[in-house]
Amino acid sequence: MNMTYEIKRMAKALICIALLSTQLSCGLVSAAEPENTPALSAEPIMKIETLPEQYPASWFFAHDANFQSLIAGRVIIVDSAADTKEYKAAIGAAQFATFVESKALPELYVAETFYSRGTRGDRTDIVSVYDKSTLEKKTEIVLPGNKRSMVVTNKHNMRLLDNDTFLVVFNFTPASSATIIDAASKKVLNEIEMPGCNMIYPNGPRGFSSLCGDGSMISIQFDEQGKEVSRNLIPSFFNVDEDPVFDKPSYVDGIAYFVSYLGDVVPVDMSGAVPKVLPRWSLLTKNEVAKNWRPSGWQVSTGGNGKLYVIMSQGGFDGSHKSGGERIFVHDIASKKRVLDMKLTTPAFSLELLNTTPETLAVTNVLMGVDIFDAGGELQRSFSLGDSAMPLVLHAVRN
Amino acid sequence: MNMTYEIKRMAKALICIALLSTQLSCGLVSAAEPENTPALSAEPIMKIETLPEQYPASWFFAHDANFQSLIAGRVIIVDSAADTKEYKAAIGAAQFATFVESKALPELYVAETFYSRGTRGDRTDIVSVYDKSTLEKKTEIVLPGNKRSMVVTNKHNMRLLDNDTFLVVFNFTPASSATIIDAASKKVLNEIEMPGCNMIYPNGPRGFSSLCGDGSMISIQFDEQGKEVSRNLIPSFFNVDEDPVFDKPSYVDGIAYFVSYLGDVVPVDMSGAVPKVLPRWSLLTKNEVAKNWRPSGWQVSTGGNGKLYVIMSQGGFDGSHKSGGERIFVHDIASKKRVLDMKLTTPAFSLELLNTTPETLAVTNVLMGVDIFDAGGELQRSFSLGDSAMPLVLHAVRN
Amino acid sequence: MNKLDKIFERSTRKLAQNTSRRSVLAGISTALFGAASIPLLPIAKAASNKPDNGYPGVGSQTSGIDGDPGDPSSCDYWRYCAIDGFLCSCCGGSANSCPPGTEMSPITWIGTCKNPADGRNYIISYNDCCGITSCGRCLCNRNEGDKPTYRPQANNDINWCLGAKSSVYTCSTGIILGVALDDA
Amino acid sequence: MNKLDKIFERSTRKLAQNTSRRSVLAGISTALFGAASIPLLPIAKAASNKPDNGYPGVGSQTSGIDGDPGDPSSCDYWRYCAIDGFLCSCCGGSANSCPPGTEMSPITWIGTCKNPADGRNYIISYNDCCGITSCGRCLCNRNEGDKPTYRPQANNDINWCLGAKSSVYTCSTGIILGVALDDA
Repeated sequence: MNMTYEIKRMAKALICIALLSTQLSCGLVSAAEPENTPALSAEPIMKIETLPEQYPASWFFAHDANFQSLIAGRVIIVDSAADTKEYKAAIGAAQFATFVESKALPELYVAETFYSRGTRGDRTDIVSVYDKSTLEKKTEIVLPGNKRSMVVTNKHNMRLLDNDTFLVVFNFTPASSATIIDAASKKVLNEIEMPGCNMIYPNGPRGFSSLCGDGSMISIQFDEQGKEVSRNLIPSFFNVDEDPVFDKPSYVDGIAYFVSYLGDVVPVDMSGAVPKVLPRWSLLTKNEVAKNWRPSGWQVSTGGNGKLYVIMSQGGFDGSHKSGGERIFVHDIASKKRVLDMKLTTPAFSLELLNTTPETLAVTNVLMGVDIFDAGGELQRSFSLGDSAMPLVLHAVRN
Repeated sequence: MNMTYEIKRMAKALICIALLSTQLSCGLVSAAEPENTPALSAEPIMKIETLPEQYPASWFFAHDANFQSLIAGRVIIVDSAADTKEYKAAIGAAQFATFVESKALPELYVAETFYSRGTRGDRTDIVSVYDKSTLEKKTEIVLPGNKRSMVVTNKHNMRLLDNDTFLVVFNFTPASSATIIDAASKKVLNEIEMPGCNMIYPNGPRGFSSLCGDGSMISIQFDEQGKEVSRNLIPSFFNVDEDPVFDKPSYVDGIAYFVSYLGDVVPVDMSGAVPKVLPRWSLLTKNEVAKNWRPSGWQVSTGGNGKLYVIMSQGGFDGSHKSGGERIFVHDIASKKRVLDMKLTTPAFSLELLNTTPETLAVTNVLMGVDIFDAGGELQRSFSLGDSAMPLVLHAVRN
Repeated sequence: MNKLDKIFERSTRKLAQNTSRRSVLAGISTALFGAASIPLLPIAKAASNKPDNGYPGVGSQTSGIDGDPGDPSSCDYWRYCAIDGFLCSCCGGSANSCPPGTEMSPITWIGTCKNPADGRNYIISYNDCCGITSCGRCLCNRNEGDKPTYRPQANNDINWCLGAKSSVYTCSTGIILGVALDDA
Repeated sequence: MNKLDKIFERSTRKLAQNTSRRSVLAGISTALFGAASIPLLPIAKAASNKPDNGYPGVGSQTSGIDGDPGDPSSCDYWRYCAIDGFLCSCCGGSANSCPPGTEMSPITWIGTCKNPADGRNYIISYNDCCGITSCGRCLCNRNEGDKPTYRPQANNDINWCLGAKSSVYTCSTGIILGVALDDA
């Protein structure tokens, strides 16, 4: 059988079909086959792309928890301003990992957990350290005790403090503690316990706070060797049973804005060694309260430039706080006035304000796509970051 | 704010909506809340299911390659006859793994590969050994040299030989060899090289064959210590360039039926120490050849009860052999006559005849669902094995 | 691996995109804001000849226990009012047992769910099953009474496989611990 | 994790199921038996204001090389006639380079693809990029000239990351090695 002939015959037939669908004539086929053009050159192999050491402000990090295969999560680097090649790169982030970008050093940190046999065997908790430009793994910091907190992606599971001098990892066994790491030397300095209190909320010159089960806050400062130097308890400042605050505050100018299930904003000044709870205010009008407008989503708020962005949903009820919402309310923090009310085509699940001028808002929608909005709240572009990607948390590039 | 009241009010409203959509009246709500029934009992915790030591013939193994996260593949145990609880269990199968069930021992084998840091670090190739009843990992066999062949799921990457006495793992670096393991003691006995030839096709009393790049076959027998005792070369028996055979033959009564890209069946008698090529025959009528009906799919054929089942597609061309097909042709092997022509709702990608009486055919369709057909070719049920599952290869329970 | 999957992704996503936005959103919001909060009516499912748990390709179930209505393979099942994850019922386990080869985490979070058959509130323990990769079937998230991570015992975001030999999460159960104090 | 995903899965699969079988099959077979074999016409994409690579949410591209028509982020791109896997062009790399942080496997399989711009057949090397988990974008499988595993150098089923430090597959490139002998 003359296969070559057969294939050629078929190819021609199919070209005609293609032409029909693109509304071009068959005559173009020969026009597309000039005989005297130079051939394309051979290309070098082994070429690997690199990234700039300082990422542009339009870039962001999308943390794909990969719930379908949790041991194979990843952090994807995306350019919000790109109409082509928007996916810049990815690094691994295994098993309920946490990610943070250093501003002081050209490094990325991923706290993650591995087993010697994938899902079983010996456990090793580490912080993987990546070079920002090559994305090569420079080194790893082994976390003592294998007690890293594992929770659906939450930025406050690991934070950089004191101008990125200290990397602090939250542990949960369910006993709570924080592992203090010197970011420059990668040495583990100390472990500080804060029983019954959770997450790392940076505050003061060199310290962090954690929220406790009764709505109180414990605040700890440490010295250059990571040793605790002060501990303060801020008495319960919200009602956990009636109207808890989300555990993912947005920091704007040293103030952590906690948003409550029912739509209040609870600001806490974190600039001093002892957090200071500021007067709470509501995102909602009376009419909106009556219609049960409530914050809802995962990374439910973001802030910057004196503004607070919150994902909102109408008809809220007990249990609706993680569903995502069809609106984004933007409030001017100083005046507490709503300056923008974004009506979304696809409801939002998580959001992050990027450090661009003018403003860019990156949103993970409930279909797990990523939508980019401009300062006026207009949709600019929509990205898919993978067929089974779940980019639950977005991180702005710090610059 | 009286939240309890608010929630109750909402729940009632929503119950009414639910009733509307299910076309029941609101009156049923109170009927559904009798006041004097006994309360449900507290249930024990820590309960783990187990499986029978011998699986029913209606069960099969679906190997999910998990291409979206290859390090987290799995083998899923499914009951083709079940209208409820059809998904019996799963075991891990990492990184282009291969699976085989023992009939001689109550064990399952998974050849797989792990890295100390998930996708990087130190590599370990092993065969994981599972207890059929508890699915606990009984032990593991470390494979010397970390050279296990990694290929999109293919049964012939690892086979049991000589009544399941020997487990043989195919290696590819790209140098080819076979690691011979004593199945009872789990000891690695030997490594046998077969340069330029690939896969493990059981043949003879204690041996295997491999197909080579020119269409020839190398056939090797070994002794009880895994030492090679004979080696025979079967000269090229098909044209690799013009009409290659798929590398996934179906065994029926000691004969391996290789199917070719263009629709021929090439039977090779594997019962003796030296394979014997039998006369080839075509699955197709002249008219079908003219319409380019061709085998197409992944596990493209299966056989048993004197019959050969092949996934077929019309309008084939160079490169169409892995797309799947809209028909399944069933031929009686002795008469070479077609006894059934299954027209599918969703094209098939892989198929496997189960060892039930009457016959059951399990099919992975091109949407990666699994369809179950009875002996008459009628669709019985359709399963989803997971939102991102890719069950590329199905294994009948051996009994 | 195969193009077919890409096509599947493409075709289904395209279908979703091509379907009128309104109907898609309606579907999403019904499922989101409806199903999660509607107590299951025991009558509907039992009477139907075509039970639908909302997961195509997953067989429907009953718990087999008198007074325990609904379908344990459905996200709407009453016990799942605060669950988050893959339903073990769809993964070789059941509402109160783990699939073969996994281990059950002894530490967990607790919810309070109303059984529509007897109107009582029950304390439900959502023990995770651990040690095998994510089951991938019947992903379900409901959050009645769910509190943030600073109240861990009422939080379903935490990987509760922390009490098991392997912390790799497979699926979640919903086990009856007893009648809630208010209803006892 | 979140119910929303389940709903997405459910709604899209349902949509696929509810759409008339005929149109779904037509779509599948067009994509399968059509696109894979149709040489890309350089004009269509360049002239269009809305280029469509067939992957929603993935930006279209050009290689930027004269006489190299088509979209490297499309499965239809001429170089990909025998590719199998995620397109590195969609993953931070390009048709001939690997994404940052991965390594390129030096051993690979080879295809022969016709460039519709000059009518020449080119030898294409499908080097895999390795060391990070599956990219998950732009899954593409085409099999022109693909032979079974017993002819490994022409087989795209093998994990060609075997030549790299890590054998974990990330994505695939399609690098021009030169004009095929018959066309030189």
